[in-house]
Amino acid sequence: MSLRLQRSFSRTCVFAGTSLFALGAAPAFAGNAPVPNPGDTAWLLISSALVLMMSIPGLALFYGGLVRTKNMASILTQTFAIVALVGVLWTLYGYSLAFGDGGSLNAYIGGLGKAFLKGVGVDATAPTFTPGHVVPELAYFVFQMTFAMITPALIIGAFAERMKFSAVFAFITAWVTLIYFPIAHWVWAVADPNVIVDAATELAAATTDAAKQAAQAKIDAATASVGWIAGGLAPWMKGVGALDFAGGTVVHINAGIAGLAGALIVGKRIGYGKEALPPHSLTLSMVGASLLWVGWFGFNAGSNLEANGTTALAFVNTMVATAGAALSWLVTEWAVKGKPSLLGLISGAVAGLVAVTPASGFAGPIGSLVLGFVVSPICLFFVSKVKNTFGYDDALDVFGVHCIGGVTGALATGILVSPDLGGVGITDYTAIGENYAGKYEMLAQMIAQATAVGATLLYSGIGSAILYKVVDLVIGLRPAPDQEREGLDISDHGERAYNL
Amino acid sequence: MSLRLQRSFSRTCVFAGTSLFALGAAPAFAGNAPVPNPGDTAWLLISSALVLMMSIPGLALFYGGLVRTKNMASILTQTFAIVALVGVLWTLYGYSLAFGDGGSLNAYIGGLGKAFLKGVGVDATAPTFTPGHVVPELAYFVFQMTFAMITPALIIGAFAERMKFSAVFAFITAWVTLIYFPIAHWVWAVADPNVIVDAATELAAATTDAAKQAAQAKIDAATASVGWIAGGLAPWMKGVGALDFAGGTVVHINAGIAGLAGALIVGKRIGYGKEALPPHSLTLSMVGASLLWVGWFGFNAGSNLEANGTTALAFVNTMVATAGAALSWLVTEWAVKGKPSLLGLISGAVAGLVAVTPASGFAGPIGSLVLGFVVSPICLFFVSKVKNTFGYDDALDVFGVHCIGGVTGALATGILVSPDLGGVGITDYTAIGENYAGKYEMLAQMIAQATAVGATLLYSGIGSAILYKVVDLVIGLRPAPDQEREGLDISDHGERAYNL
Amino acid sequence: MSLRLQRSFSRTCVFAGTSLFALGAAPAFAGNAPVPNPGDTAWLLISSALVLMMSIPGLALFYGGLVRTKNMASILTQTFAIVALVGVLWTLYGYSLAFGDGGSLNAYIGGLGKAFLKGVGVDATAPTFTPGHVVPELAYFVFQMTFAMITPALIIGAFAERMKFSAVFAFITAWVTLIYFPIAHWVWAVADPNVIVDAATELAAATTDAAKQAAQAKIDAATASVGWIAGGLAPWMKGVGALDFAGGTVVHINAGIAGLAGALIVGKRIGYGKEALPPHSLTLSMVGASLLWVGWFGFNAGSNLEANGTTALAFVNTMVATAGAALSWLVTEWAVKGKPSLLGLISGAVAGLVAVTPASGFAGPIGSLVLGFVVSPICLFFVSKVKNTFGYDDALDVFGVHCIGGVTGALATGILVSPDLGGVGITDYTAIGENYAGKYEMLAQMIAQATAVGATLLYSGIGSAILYKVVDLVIGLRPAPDQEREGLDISDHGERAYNL
Amino acid sequence: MKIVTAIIKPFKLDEVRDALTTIGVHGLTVTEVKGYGRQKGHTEIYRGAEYAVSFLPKLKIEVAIPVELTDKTIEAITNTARTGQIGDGKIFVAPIERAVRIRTGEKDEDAL
Amino acid sequence: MKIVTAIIKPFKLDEVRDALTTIGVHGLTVTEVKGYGRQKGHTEIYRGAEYAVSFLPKLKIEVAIPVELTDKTIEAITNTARTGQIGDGKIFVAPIERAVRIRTGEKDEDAL
Amino acid sequence: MKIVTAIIKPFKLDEVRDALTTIGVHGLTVTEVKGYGRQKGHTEIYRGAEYAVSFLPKLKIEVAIPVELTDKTIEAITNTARTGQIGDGKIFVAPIERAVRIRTGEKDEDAL
Ligand SMILES: Nc1ncnc2c1ncn2[C@@H]1O[C@H](COP(=O)(O)OP(=O)(O)O)[C@@H](O)[C@H]1O
Ligand SMILES: Nc1ncnc2c1ncn2[C@@H]1O[C@H](COP(=O)(O)OP(=O)(O)O)[C@@H](O)[C@H]1O
Ligand SMILES: Nc1ncnc2c1ncn2[C@@H]1O[C@H](COP(=O)(O)OP(=O)(O)O)[C@@H](O)[C@H]1O
Repeated sequence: MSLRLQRSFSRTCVFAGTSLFALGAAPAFAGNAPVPNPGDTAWLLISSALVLMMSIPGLALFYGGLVRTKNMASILTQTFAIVALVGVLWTLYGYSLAFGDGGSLNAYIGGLGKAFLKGVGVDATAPTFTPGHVVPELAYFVFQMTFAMITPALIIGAFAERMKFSAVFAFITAWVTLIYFPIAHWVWAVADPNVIVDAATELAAATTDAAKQAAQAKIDAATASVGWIAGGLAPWMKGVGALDFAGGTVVHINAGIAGLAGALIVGKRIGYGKEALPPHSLTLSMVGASLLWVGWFGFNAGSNLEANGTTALAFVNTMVATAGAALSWLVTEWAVKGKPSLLGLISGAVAGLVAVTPASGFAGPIGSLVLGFVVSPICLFFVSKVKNTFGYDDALDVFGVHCIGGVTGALATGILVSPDLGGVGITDYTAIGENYAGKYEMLAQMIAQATAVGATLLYSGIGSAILYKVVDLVIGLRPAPDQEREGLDISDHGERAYNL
Repeated sequence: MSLRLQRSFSRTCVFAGTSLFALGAAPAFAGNAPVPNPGDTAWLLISSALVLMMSIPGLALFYGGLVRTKNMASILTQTFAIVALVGVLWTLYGYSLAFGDGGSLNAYIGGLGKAFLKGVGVDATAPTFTPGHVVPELAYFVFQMTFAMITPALIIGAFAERMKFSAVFAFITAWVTLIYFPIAHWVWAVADPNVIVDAATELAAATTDAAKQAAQAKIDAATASVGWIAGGLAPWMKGVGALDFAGGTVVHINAGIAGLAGALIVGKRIGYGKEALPPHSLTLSMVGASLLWVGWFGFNAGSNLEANGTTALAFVNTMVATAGAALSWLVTEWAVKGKPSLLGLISGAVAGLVAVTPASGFAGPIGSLVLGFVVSPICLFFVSKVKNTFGYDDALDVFGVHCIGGVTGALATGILVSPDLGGVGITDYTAIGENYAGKYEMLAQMIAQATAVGATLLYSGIGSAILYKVVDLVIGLRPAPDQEREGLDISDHGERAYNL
Repeated sequence: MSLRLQRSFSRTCVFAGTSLFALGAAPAFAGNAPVPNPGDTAWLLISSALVLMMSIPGLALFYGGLVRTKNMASILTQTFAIVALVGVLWTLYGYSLAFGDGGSLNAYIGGLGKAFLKGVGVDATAPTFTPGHVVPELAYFVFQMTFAMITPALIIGAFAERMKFSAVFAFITAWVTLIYFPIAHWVWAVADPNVIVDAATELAAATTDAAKQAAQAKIDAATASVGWIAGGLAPWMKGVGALDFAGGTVVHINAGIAGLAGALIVGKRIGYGKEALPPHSLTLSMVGASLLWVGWFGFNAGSNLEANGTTALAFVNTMVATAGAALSWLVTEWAVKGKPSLLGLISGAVAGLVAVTPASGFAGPIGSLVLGFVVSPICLFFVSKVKNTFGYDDALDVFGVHCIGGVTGALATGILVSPDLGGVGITDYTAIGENYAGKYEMLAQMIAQATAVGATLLYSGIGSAILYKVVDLVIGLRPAPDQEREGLDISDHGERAYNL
Repeated sequence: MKIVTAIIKPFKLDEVRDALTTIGVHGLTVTEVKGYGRQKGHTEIYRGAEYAVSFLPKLKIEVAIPVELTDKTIEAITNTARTGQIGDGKIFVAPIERAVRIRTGEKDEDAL
Repeated sequence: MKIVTAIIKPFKLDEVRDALTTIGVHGLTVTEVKGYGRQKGHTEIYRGAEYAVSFLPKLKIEVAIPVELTDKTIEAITNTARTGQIGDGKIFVAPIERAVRIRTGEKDEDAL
Repeated sequence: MKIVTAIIKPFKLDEVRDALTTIGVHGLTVTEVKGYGRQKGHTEIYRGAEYAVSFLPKLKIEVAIPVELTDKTIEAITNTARTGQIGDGKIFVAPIERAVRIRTGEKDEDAL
């Protein structure tokens, strides 16, 4: 999922007169509808399956291995149930709220026009980021569904081992509806590049002023009808949209800050800081981390929607940043604590995956490698020093890894996209073929990135806090101490994860 | 794998004179052989890998987690050995029996013409469901192989923890040969759509009566030379073939009823109903269920053979039905038994996967969602009430989930395919472009579906019972009580699954 | 990854005058650069993800399940850390050393021209084995990276449970640099088929002697600028390159012999031959073996780089050889030792996968099935009789399965490629369309295969031994006996794999 | 008071527990143990390596009882845990001097 | 010498250990056990099947002590292991006749 | 009769078992336990959290023997289980009053 469309859109108004006339030879797409390529469809579908695998069993095992035996079934049930629940909500109204047309409110929310998949038949298509290319809209729908599934599942790690299943169930239902779907819309509701290209072609070919104005109006309409972050619509953004290729803000910062709010509101686990609360199975956590890595290629490279060179780039970036971050955590820990640990190694891998997510289709491989090297010490500092200093019980380090890693990646994206650093620069659909790379301006881009980060932190942080409080009032967040001691497996689900 | 071809074939004889002349512009495929598209090939191959993953480790873990520790290696060995065994048999003669040309017996069995992969070289192709599209036949061969592998592996759950490995080995060898390969042929041996389209084009272009008769004869030959269920060849079916997109009858009902027969004949486990026989690792069962879900996209969406919009539809249907069924089992259990369990949640997911299998390429997403909601309470009723009432020891609920879920799905397919309910309707290759959707008739279709269900239940149920009895006579089904008590891991395999 | 290009190249010099004039109609690729097909790109990328999954979690679990509980975290950390480490080294210089242009040293090593991915941008392409087809070079880069990751990870099984993490880390860094990258270059640095085809076309069209000589010079240059094993450049090879489709020599023999050297140099585990050292979890080993099987399709069929009929063939061969070998080990053990074991079954599967690796794109399915049947008894003989006789402690049978299975497969490839045995024969890009199959000569081919096997055994065996000795001198290979007894999890990593 | 320790075959636990409840013993503690004795183990083969497994899984039951229940307790266990096959296990009786119920501080026979 | 055996709730281990250290007991041995008593277990449901789980996880602590520490030891355990709720567990005291430290061969009270 | 209880390092089991067999003790029962004593554990670090692991894995061996074998048994265990390093473990000897072989009902020394 990419924001790279947005940046140049509103600028088009300014530069159109000069730069667009070079476009005469560009193909016009209006009229003859593009047909999905089987290779792209196959890629998007297998990517969707990979992202589902990230949640179940990937994340479930990564998290599950880190809790105590008595809460294993709890973590697994919560993760799996969230996947099922969000799958249903996404079909009923989530896709529409996130990717529908919100009319006058479109900068903030997508409306209900596609609720119950209205109009999304077997032949419907969705545009990719290459003009003239489309994929079946059902494939796009299900790919995005898997993102909506995993994001709330990430949250539960922060308050693991101590929130009632009923509370988790209620909270997540509210959270995806009121926090995730809107933020996804803000950041990922973008214009159809085909429309831009067609209009730009029209503009280039226009000979009369009226025709020029009409074409320009089409471009303006397309670029205005987007999520506010995607379009850089806030006044200080001046039309420069934030870049978030695969979900640094929407997924990781969003889930990470919601997790922190939850950890703070529900309070520490009984025994936290006193008893040993060691992971019951690093083996399973390692399996989970591995499947997250494997599945993340669907997440990042799948976000390109097609299978082309940029897909390969996103894939490579995901690989090298993760390898770099895993190695970097291992070595840092080795140097600082004396022993290189498995948990550190896999935590580093996840930190690298998180950090490269927004950058994956924008940065170059060496930039991504450096990002990987850098993100691990930062996250390690948060999960050891900062957490211990402030004493919050972010049980599985959702804030420390996902939020902090996400912020690191989101800001780094604004830098690494720079062609000078091996990045791909900013795509301008109105001037394909022209050398647009020079248009990247670091300051403007960083303002956009910071806006996306800040908006997510604030909206999700405050919004989530309110939702926890409401759930607490209505059904209560926390089990009785005895139940917590016995473990959520028995108290919530009446079963145990193991009977060896 | 789809049956949607069949229905209109024999009708072609009737309507040809009128409806086919509209086809003049359709491309003729005779002569210039179509070439596989890399995207389709990639999709079919990755789907094959996914279906293998469903068996090992998916199903092995789902089942294995549910048995006691002392029988874990037994379940894993049985599943893995079945995969290997059937892989070999499929290559030697299974593919030929199922998908070869059976000559005069073709309604019932495929013959030995393709035994040892005779004639299936690197350049051989197999048709898909879109005229003019083909895939490498080796890819089709291996995709179908994975179906033949998993189906018998499903059965073993019913008599888990109490059948000798040698007996399982012998039984499965006989079962795939005498039950699975024939039923696969009955339901999935369909005509090449290219042949139909070519003949229809010829018919349309024919100017003389002789030419018309010749063309019609080609159509008749193609539509007659199919499996009897696929072609609706039974008198009461009147040419309306049953619809089974990915194996509701061939795979799930078939395995489910064979499992029930086995559970009844081999008898209950020692201690059944008296001792606690709890799952030794719900963790592993959850991993297994997750991998089943992920792999099932290969099963269902792979069954479209190509990567197009219908593939995306089958993928989406698989996703939403499963999410709906998992949620539905969870909520039903929560309401009825007071606690939402992990085992219920994943059982629901599997029930949803089973139910949507025959419908996946035919129903619409909302129809599939409803199917998911409905199937779970039905299966829950069978695995708790019905099983307890009748007292059979279907250890891992193969009958209760696969057979009952399969029957539910197979019958629902006849309804949900209706365009009025968002389904895709019935494809008629002889009249592409024409509005054929109106030709769906629910009663006729339900007779076809019921025939497929009934034929599978009877043939597989009775046939399997006979095979169990024969194996029992020859080598004995059951281990000595002491061996059963010690566990099959030690008695059958001389090793233990864990040495912690 | 295939060597099938090489064989006919230097012969071209001889036959060119006669055979090439038939090529007039062949398309010339010079000038209009081919564009990657999305289906091929999707296939290569998903294959890369599959091969990563083979290492983590596949191999890590397969190996991890076989060690004792106290060394589980050690195995998992080593595997995961090697993946991360090699990912970084491959990006920095490994890809360049293996697949760069080594100039005058090109027969032995690839040079540093592509270090830091210099020149490998988003639009760079790499040729496949079908003239006129390319894939994004970044996809090729990352696909090959996953091979470089898994190969050293294979080694650690031989000295499992008794080598310090720091020693493993240092050894692997040196090993991939000095052993793997060169051998990969020897065997897999091949000529661009497009260049050959273009030059051959030019040669065919040449009318003057000067033009002919110029064209021939191009062919000569292309065929000479390859790895020495790939090109058959050793005097006795007479231009017949060894065939190694997916890594029998580079990966399995290479890792297997390096493992044996390590097992011998580091010595036996404390208690070996006296105490029981049973696998702590056959369950996990079975999961690992299953994921290896599933992932291996990426390894073998991915090595075709495209998604076409040969890809399907490689996929099928991988499937049937593995099924055959698993079954064959099971049955052999059943006959010889009285019980069919799970460990035997999965060991057989891995042996089959190893053996078919070099043959996968060359043999026919029945040839591969036979290869599978044959390889298991051979490996079983080595891991039980030979190992016990000589008393080396190859802990997880890296030598017995990977090296021996690899040798079996590498030699068998020279036979099974024969068109008489259903193999695909030798490709000659200079005479496409001509019946080249007859050019296969078993003796010449077997000399080439034996050369590849022998060169790998010698270079890797001796080179690895030296590296172990150096590491032993500098930091010491082995932990203190007490630490070994307590387990590497605690002594190396300060954590335990399980806290149940 | 006495403490009766019984080593039994694992699948006999529920039967033994029920028998004890019948004679009025309402508490017991169970430990998973490995037993070595006359009962022969089996051989496990892992690839090339054979292991003679001489330790077999057993359960150890510990029951603290008033002296007068000793015979009944032994009898109850013997009757239910017996299969007649080698490896059925042993019963050992040892004295205990004091008993305390942690919750209430009750002492000795009141604590059982 | 005496051996004090205490069955306690698992999460009380660290507290009990600390209390024992305070009174000068520097060694103990812990076993995971399952306890059956008045404390009611729960019901587990696995698809159709319901299991009444009557054995609950407990820890057994064994401490060998010189006779004179017996009262203190009992007190230390009782005080720290008590939650006041059913299932807190029991303490049993039995005599031991000899003790040996394997490393040194030291005997009896020196060995503790 | 006596019951000899030994806490030993896990990897010494096979040696101890063999030594006991040599002196004519043909049955024993083994339990996995965690020991706390002078032997220092290690520290485990899980991301930010450090845990001092003070309980170390040990094996508890219980052997019921006729009185006259007591010294030999102690000696056999001491000799084989000793590594000379801290944490080698302890041996405790306690009386038992009765023994029963469940299979046959044999009593006392016949039952061992
Ligand atoms: N002398 C002993 N001390 C402690 N436990 C013993 C002794 N002898 C046997 N056991 C325990 O009793 C179990 C059964 O003993 P075994 O000799 O196999 O059969 P049986 O009970 O029929 O005589 C053993 O597995 C062991 O746990
Ligand atoms: N007679 C007994 N012999 C041995 N252990 C006992 C006995 N009675 C109770 N126990 C142990 O003590 C634990 C607690 O006993 P329980 O009756 O549940 O509660 P309370 O300790 O409050 O009386 C039990 O789980 C069991 O392990
Ligand atoms: N007083 C005691 N009561 C019961 N078990 C003890 C006692 N002291 C030590 N142990 C057991 O003996 C083991 C070894 O003791 P430790 O003090 O570590 O070393 P050593 O045996 O060399 O004196 C401990 O881990 C513990 O299991």
